[in-house]
Amino acid sequence: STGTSTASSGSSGAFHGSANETYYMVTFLSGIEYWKGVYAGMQAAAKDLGVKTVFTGAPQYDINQEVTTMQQVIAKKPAGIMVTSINAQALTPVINQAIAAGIPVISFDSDAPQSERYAYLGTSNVEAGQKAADYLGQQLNGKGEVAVISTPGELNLDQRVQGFRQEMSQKYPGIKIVAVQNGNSDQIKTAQVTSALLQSYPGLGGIFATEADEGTGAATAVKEANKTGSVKIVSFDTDKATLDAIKSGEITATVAQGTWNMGFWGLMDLFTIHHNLLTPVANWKQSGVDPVPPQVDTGVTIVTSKNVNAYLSK
Amino acid sequence: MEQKILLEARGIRKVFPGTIALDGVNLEIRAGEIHALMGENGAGKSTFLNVITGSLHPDSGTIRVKGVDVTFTSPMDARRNGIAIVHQELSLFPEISVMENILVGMTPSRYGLMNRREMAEICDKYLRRFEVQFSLQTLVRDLSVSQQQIVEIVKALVTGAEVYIFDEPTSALSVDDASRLFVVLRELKAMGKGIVYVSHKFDEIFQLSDRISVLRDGRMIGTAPTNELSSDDVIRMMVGRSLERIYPAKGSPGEQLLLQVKELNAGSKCRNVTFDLRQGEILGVFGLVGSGRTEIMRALVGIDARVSGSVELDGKEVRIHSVQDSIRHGLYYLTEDRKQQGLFLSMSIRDNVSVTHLTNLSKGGFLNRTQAAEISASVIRDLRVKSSSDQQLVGSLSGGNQQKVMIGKWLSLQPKVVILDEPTRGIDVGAKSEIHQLLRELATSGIGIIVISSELPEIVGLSDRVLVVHNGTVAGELQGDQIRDEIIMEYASGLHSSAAG
Amino acid sequence: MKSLENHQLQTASGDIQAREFRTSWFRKLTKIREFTILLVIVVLVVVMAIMTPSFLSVDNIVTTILSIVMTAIVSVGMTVALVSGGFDLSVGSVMSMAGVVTGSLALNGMNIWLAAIFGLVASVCSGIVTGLFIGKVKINPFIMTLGMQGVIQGVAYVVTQGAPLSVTGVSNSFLFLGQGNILGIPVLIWILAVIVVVSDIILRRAVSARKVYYIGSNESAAFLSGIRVSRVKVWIYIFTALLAGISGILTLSRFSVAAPTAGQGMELQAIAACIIGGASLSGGEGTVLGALLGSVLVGIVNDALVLLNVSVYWQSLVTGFVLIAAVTLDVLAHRKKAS
Amino acid sequence: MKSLENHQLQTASGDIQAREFRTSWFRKLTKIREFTILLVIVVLVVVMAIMTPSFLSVDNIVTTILSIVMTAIVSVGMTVALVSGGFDLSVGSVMSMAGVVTGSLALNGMNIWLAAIFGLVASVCSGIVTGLFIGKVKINPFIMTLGMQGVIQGVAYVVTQGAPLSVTGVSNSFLFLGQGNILGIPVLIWILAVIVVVSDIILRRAVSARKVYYIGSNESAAFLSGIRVSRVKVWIYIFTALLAGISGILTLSRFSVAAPTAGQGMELQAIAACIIGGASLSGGEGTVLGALLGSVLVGIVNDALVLLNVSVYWQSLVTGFVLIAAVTLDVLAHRKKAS
Ligand SMILES: Nc1ncnc2c1ncn2[C@@H]1O[C@H](COP(=O)(O)OP(=O)(O)OP(=O)(O)O)[C@@H](O)[C@H]1O
Ligand SMILES: Nc1ncnc2c1ncn2[C@@H]1O[C@H](COP(=O)(O)OP(=O)(O)OP(=O)(O)O)[C@@H](O)[C@H]1O
Ligand SMILES: [Mg+2]
Ligand SMILES: [Mg+2]
Repeated sequence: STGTSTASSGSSGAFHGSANETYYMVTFLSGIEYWKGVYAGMQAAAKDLGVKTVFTGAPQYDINQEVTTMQQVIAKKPAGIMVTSINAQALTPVINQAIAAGIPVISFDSDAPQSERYAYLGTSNVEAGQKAADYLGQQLNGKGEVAVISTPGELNLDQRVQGFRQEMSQKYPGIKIVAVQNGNSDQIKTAQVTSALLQSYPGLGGIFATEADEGTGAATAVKEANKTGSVKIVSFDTDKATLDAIKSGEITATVAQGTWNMGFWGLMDLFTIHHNLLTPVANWKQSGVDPVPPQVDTGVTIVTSKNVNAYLSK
Repeated sequence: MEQKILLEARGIRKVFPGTIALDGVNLEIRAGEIHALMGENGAGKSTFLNVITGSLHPDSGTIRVKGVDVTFTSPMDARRNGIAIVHQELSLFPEISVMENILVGMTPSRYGLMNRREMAEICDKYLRRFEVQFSLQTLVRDLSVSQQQIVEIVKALVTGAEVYIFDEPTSALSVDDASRLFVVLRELKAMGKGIVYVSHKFDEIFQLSDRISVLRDGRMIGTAPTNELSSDDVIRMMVGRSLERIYPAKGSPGEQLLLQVKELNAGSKCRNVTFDLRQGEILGVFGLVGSGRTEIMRALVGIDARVSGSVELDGKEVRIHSVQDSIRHGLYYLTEDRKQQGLFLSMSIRDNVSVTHLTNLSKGGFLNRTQAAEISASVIRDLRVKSSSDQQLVGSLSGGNQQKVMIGKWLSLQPKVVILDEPTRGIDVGAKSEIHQLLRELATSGIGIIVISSELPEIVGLSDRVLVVHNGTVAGELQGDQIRDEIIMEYASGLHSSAAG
Repeated sequence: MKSLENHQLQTASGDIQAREFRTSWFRKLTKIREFTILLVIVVLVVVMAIMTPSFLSVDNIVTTILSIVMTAIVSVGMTVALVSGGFDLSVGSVMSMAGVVTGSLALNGMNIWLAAIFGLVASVCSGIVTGLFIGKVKINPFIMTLGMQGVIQGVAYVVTQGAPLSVTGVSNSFLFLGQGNILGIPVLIWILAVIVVVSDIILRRAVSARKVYYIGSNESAAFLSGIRVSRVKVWIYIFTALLAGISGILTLSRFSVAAPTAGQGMELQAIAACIIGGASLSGGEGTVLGALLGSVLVGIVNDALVLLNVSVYWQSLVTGFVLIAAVTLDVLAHRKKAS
Repeated sequence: MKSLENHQLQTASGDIQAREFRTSWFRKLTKIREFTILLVIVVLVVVMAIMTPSFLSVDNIVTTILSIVMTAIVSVGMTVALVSGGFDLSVGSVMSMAGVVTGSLALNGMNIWLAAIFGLVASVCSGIVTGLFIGKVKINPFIMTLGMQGVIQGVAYVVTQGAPLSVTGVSNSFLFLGQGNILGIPVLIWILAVIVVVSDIILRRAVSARKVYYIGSNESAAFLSGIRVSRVKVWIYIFTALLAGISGILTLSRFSVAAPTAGQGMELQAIAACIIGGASLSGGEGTVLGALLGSVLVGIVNDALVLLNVSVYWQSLVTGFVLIAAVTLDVLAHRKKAS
């Protein structure tokens, strides 16, 4: 399958676009699973609206690559762009460049708040980290040792760690974060680090993995140490492997973000702006009024063995 | 009785960009003969041998083995047809042991694993003929050039071929090792093998061969039984004219001491070496293989670390801790190992020559190309380097011409003292006497010259004074009519070591 | 040569024995390269054992070895490529591709063992392509394997559409490979041991494998000696890819997950392990033992970083430093030997 | 040589002229290596121009060139390392370190230009360390620069604690470097042009730079010819690090951000660009022009992927494929010439 999709069916009237109307979704680390949830929502909206969507981005975690991709997309003069920013500061000029070229831009998942994008749809990663801490804190009854496995240097992951730390220190003073280790978004590396952590902290009660591969890697290491269940693992995102692990009890819970909604409502925003369907005030463009809700919280759900089936059947 | 023809080449032609290396060459090799192939540097000898051993594909011509037409697509084909070759350029495996080097491509095995015992036996049988001092497990990179040459020869011998081809096997061998090789060659001949032998050394050729073929500029000039030819005949066939004399007249060095080496010590191959060199003198240094001539000179010019000793140039002590120091003082060393340490094979002749001129060729930090071209043109002209242009890559020159480029790179400077380690290795008679002439002229102009050579005639013919090295130390110093083969050999074999001085 | 045997050469068998004796002494000397690294490892272990008591616990030792199984298996393959004077940047992606192919076939109902064979076949195919281009077309190994890295990684992405495959419900016998124990020791470690021992014997003694050393040491001489250089090269990259594929399938078996990102960065780790263990980028040198020791050294350092609770922000600095220190020590030790 | 001139060797001056003529013809031939890549680029451009009209728009051209500025600058430095027979895996981390050092000093109140000089000094220092270990201690360049990659990356992480530094409020003159235009063309492109032209002239003609080619061609012969090999090597790695540092600071100026992850994977991209452009890992070969063309080729392919809406899951496959195809074409073209 390709990243392009067109839909012929759709309602008529104002909420019906033309077939050569193309909306782009631009990300960094474009190969990862996570964006697929967003793109699925975007495709669903596109189907209803009868427009085309393209998913593209920078394969690497590389500012230059994402900025370049944005510029290339802008050069194609699309109907609108949904973008998640690898770095707010670095993406701001190019987002503004798109706006100046008359291309509406919506920011999702990772915002560039200083830019002139119309809206940001997403959960703050800080908040997601807090939710994970809440859940783990409850599971451990407010005491014990926990460790965090993340990939330092990746902004969204760092923010999850930040939220987790904040919440733990404020709400669960009895829980000590004994280590923050680098799992490098890789199962093998995470398994190694987790095994070593289990050696250093035999009483470790919980692990927060900020990324899906790190979650399954940690689960394997815990299983190899025969500690499944006694070390509670909270992971991130809802790929099949994570959900299966929740079902089998190897992972206790995972943090699900409202990715589908980011995509669906993001495209809706773009479409309505592009077609000038919104009149919150007359001449919003000239008067500098934002025609769409500037901040949309797409929410966070903790997925556990109780509600995992809903996600598995998706 | 007409001998059986083992190998026959007809009308071989091979063209390289810019050169017709071979032009309709015919040659036949009979069973039980040693067939010498001669010719100037770049005449096409190695190219021809590469063609009949499958390393190069001829543009036209046929090869027959025992009367059957064959086409060699790879060296393996030639080997399967019973043809073994010792290449002019060493083709060994530096990181690998002597034993595995010798048995490459024909390792005895059991269940696919090497049979080390059998390997050792096979190698030993031939190696001991050369009375070598290294073990079968020694890595080849730890051997000296001459030892490597022996390994290379043994490598060909163990193949048990019908036709053996030797491309200048003795250019890096001592007299002793060469004579051991000749014994083996005669045995092979007695067994009815065919042998092709390439060398620039006339004495060897006349001592050893049954027939001589001569190539000139890629054409076969002729083949004749050795006993019907004189060396003048061969030279005339090779160069198209006769050469008058082989060695230039000896000079009369001045009294002024140019270089004084005192009590030099550096490892076991350089012990208490003391000698001096006068202005305008050619000092020959002779010794058996492994006697340490190379090591002494390397220590002298600062390549190898020195333990003790002093060096004086023009009566002033100079500190030489690195090659750069000796170059700065006008003391140059020309290495014996041209492929590994001497030349930039993937670069042009011009680049190779200008490497020693970088400072004088620099104009505001940039290379003065006109001047570089002039220098390389004069090297090509004066040393008669056979090449298509000064942009030809040195790696594509014939062996002897490569050697000329290496010499040219040093002699085109203005040295005070120049040390040449085996300078005429692989160089043809004509060019050799030109180089000797050149060395003599340099000496006459006041330069001090040290020539290391394993060729006794060269030492005798060229040197004003001879230093004989034995076992890492100076065993004797000979002058005037003392410079004679027997005396030199006596010192070299350590018979007079107590009488050193 | 037979015809020469008539010649009565005075070969005293005593002389051969003397030489053999010298030989074994010499062999010991040449092994010193690996000894230095062994020494570094021993020193590290002692220091760590003093600093953290849990370091020498059976659990931690097993854990540490387990953590390097994949790197070590890939390094064994990489050693062969390095010895030949080439290298292979595609091993990491072959690893993930093998896992992904196996996983997705199994998820589509194929027997997992059969699927694993298909996974290995896919790895071998990629090895054949790489080998043909390097050996026959004579493309530079760096650029060829970098290109193949992209292509193979691409296959893994296309197959999975970026999502890790959760391979559940497959036969226990398959999961036993990555998760079982024999005599209290993980099967993975046994597998590694077998691979190392067999490869070591092959690379040291098999006639066919020695050709790789000839090629790495002097390619044109190897050609002139009748070694079919391009054919051997094809085999080299098949071997490298096969081991990468095995390690990918073992990863799948261990984690029950086939991620398209698995094996990322494995190529550099493996090359580093080989070079620490004495292999050279210019070919002709390198041993399986060296590759294993190199992997072990890296594994211990990684383990130590966690046990000593080194901040993640300092870890790459420390790792880099230890790497340089270990190799510097090695070089200096040899230099002293040489002089 | 003067003393040789007396020899009356029959050298007609006409002969020399014939030689000169052949020389210029020869030089043209050797340049063909870069011509093949140029040809591939031209073909790609034509195909792309036909397939997507926006490809040849000024905007897109500028975007594409802009996207390769950093890779190209780093590749110029890498060329020198490759020519000498070494290479440098630490360029990516030097890039991020230079940006991070500059950024954090500026955020602590230092004048941004002064801070940038400190950033460059830090890069040069890392180059000196690398060069000394490779040149004097004779550590293998692969392992040394891999180790330095860790160390330098570590410095960037420690300085930033992992978070990208947002460098705002610095002087406009500094931002002009990365964001300004001169004659409608981004300053970055002008800078690249100057670096390429100057380095090309230096590498082609400067005596000091020629030494690098000699070393790469035959190190021991270079040494015996009086070239101070280890000293030259120190300079080589200083140069490489300096260009990486410049590119890091330009990245900072362009994005106003200094990220510790900037430059990740840059080393492989740069080496790939150089090799596509004709450099060899075994040394002695490589030109600045080649490095530039290699970078341009990679840039165009990346651009095409986006313009042609290639699925993200197919991108690495296509990139890998094009890489292999381009180099294969190059090799085949040369083989035909040779035979
Ligand atoms: N690969 C090549 N490319 C171009 N020219 C070549 C190549 N190989 C050999 N030649 C040329 O072919 C000619 C014959 O060279 P060849 O090596 O056969 O000479 P030779 O008789 O063996 O000389 P020598 O006595 O110096 O070894 C020389 O002019 C040489 O420059
Ligand atoms: N790289 C090396 N490693 C170990 N030993 C060496 C090395 N090079 C040379 N030798 C040893 O040093 C000794 C002297 O070397 P070499 O044969 O070069 O001396 P030489 O007198 O210059 O002889 P020739 O010039 O005829 O070869 C030999 O016994 C050789 O084994
Ligand atoms: Mg020859
Ligand atoms: Mg010598």
